[in-house]
Amino acid sequence: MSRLERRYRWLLRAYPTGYRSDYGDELLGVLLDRAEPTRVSPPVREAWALVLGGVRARIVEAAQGPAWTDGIHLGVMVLSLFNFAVLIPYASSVPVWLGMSGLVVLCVLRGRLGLAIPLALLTGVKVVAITLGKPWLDETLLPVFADAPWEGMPALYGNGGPLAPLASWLLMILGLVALAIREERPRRRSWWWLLAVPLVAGTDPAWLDLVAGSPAAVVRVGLETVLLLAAVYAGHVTGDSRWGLAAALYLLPASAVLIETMATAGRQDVAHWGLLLLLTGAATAVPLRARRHVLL
Amino acid sequence: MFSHMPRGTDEVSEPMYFVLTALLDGPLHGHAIMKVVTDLSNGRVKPSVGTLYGILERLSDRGVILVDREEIVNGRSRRYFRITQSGKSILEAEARRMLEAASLVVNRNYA
Amino acid sequence: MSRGSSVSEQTYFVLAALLDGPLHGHAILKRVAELSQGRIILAVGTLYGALDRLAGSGVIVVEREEVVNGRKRRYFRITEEGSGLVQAEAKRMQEAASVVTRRTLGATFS
Amino acid sequence: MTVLERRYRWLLRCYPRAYRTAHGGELLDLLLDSAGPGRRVPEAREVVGLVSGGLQARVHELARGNPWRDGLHLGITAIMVVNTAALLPYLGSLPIWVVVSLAALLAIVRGRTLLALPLVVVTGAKATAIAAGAQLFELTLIPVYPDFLTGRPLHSTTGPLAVAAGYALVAASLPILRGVRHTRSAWWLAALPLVAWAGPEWISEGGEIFPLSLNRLVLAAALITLGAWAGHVSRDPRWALGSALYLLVLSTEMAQHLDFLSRQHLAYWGLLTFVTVASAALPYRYRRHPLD
Repeated sequence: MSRLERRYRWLLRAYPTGYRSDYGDELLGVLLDRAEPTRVSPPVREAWALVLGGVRARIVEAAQGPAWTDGIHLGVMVLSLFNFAVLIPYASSVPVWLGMSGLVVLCVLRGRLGLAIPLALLTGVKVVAITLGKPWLDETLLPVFADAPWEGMPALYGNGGPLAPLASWLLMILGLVALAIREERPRRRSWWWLLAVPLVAGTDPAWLDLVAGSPAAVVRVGLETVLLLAAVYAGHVTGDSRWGLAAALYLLPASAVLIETMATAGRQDVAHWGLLLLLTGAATAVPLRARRHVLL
Repeated sequence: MFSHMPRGTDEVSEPMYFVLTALLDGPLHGHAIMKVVTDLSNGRVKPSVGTLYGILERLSDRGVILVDREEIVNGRSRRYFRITQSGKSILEAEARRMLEAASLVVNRNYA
Repeated sequence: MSRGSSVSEQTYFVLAALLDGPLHGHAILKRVAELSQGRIILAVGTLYGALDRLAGSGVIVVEREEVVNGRKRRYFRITEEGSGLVQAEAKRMQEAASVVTRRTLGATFS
Repeated sequence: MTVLERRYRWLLRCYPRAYRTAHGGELLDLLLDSAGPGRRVPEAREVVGLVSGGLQARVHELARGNPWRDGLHLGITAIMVVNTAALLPYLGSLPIWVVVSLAALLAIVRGRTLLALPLVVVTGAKATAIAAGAQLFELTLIPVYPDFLTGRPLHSTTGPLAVAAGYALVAASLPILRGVRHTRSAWWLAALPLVAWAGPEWISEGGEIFPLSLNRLVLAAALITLGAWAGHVSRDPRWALGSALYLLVLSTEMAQHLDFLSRQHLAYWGLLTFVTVASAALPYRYRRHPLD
């Protein structure tokens, strides 16, 4: 295996595994046939075209299947991830509920909705109980304080009102129910999504301290921006609006947070929400425009 | 419908092509250019006035067309544009390239 | 060539290359370069991106697959719809070009 | 004058004055002819065409002459606005220097570069002296307290080096611009109060070290982005050069407080640098076709 072939194989990893196994060899054959014998490293043009082609192939593959189901499923999954991440700092005080919301994430990830709905309902009721300060379901000492590395954080859901957590859990449950009603089975999501959990652990949107520029807040905003930009690009490439739908699902709880903390919301919170609104708008508008121009 | 300009191709945009073609028969003013462009493209290309004059200014900046004369018509001055030799050669190069590309497909059937 | 329809120049030449019969990737690249007199040199990633898009919208199909010295090769064939599309584009270009050649020829004779 | 004509005339104001007077009538004729009978509101397509055509006409009119000299003049005008705006709130205690600085700015804006040179050098020396806490030319009570627009004493946060750099860059460029008359629009003078006003404190953390008011942030970002677009449309690098010069002065100020800059300072600095680099690259992008 020549060095050139090894480098081309490395570049071909940009393509999704399915595509690579089917056509990877074919592409490799053409690449090697075209390369002059003395060439050792891939030309920039070819390398760039492979990376771009790979990303587009991944997006086109992700755009398979019914758009509505996939869009709702994507939105529900992102919501479940963020809801789970918010509970992490309070693990020692609400271990049961943290475990349950973690299970919800796994079920949504593997597409097993039957199990996800009851768990989500239970945890949702408990979340509402905590925000309203009622001792439902089990005895938890209220208010719930954070554990070791997050002591500085306020009590669980202590900052914003009850509306925001309720909105995100309710929206997730509604999404799950909608998915259960539709007969198509949602696809299984890749495990990479779990990587987002440690990144946004403990960043409760209501308490997102942007002014102090705490690292967690900056990481969360950065992650949101990157994901939304990817959604816009995917919508542009395929003219498919599932990513726009998922972005809209995510925007609703974020708006509830802003409405609730309007009194104390600083300039940066409003700017953050504005950014989300702008990117979500783009993510929903771009596919419609792309569909109009046939991108042959 | 003038769709977006694709990247990496080297074709002149369609409105520009038809504006130059319209001027082949002799100097014309804006109104006539608009009408001829619409006729030549049998209604497909209908640029707005702002776009049309944007194109006319860019083409005259490049020396592809120039103002032949200016007439005063009921109180308002009107410029008549004329295509230059370099404009004609660019246009013919475009036409030749299109004919060659078309011949790959059209003449093939008879060969 | 003035761009009026939705077919980009690269796509036009890829389809024109397939008019003479099914070809595999490498042959398409060479044929496109030939047809465009060396003006259009496609990168492999770009070519297969276009081929996948065209196959997705039914303009071309995979006719057969062969294994050549250990590597699988797909042979793409243009469909009826594909040749109709490229014929329409060629006619549109021919019309636009004849508008000019008629005038310039006319100018030279008159 | 029908309602439609009046609306089209209003839309034609997007075009620069010279173009409007020369060809406004011609465009108006065509607009009115191609509009259907009984139409009162301009068609959306025509509105978009006129607005973008007008803006591009303005850009192409500005993009005339040697881009490098004009870009240099653009840059030093922006820097001189910032320098003069720094002095403006101290009119009460430094009346002469504010007047001299304003005269220098006016000379630059009107393109009389040789007249501006002595004024810039003198004001620069005095401002650097104040920043260094030394006495020069006349006795001034240091620190110099403001009368309006801001609450901070003069050059309390920027060191003498940054102040000197700003004035030196302007003074060094003036002799280069001797020949052709460059004039900037009077709107640059309107930017003075906007830049001078301390304005709402956007960057609170680290604000007392290197205050950047919201209005100055927004104005600089907007102007640099506009310059990038103009460079993109006209394939002309002058606006990129102007932004680069302004960024140079801003960077010297930032560099002075490097060890305790807040995250917002760095984010803002990164944004301006990114847009400036983009505006430098845009004019030289790939030409898609012979007339692109």
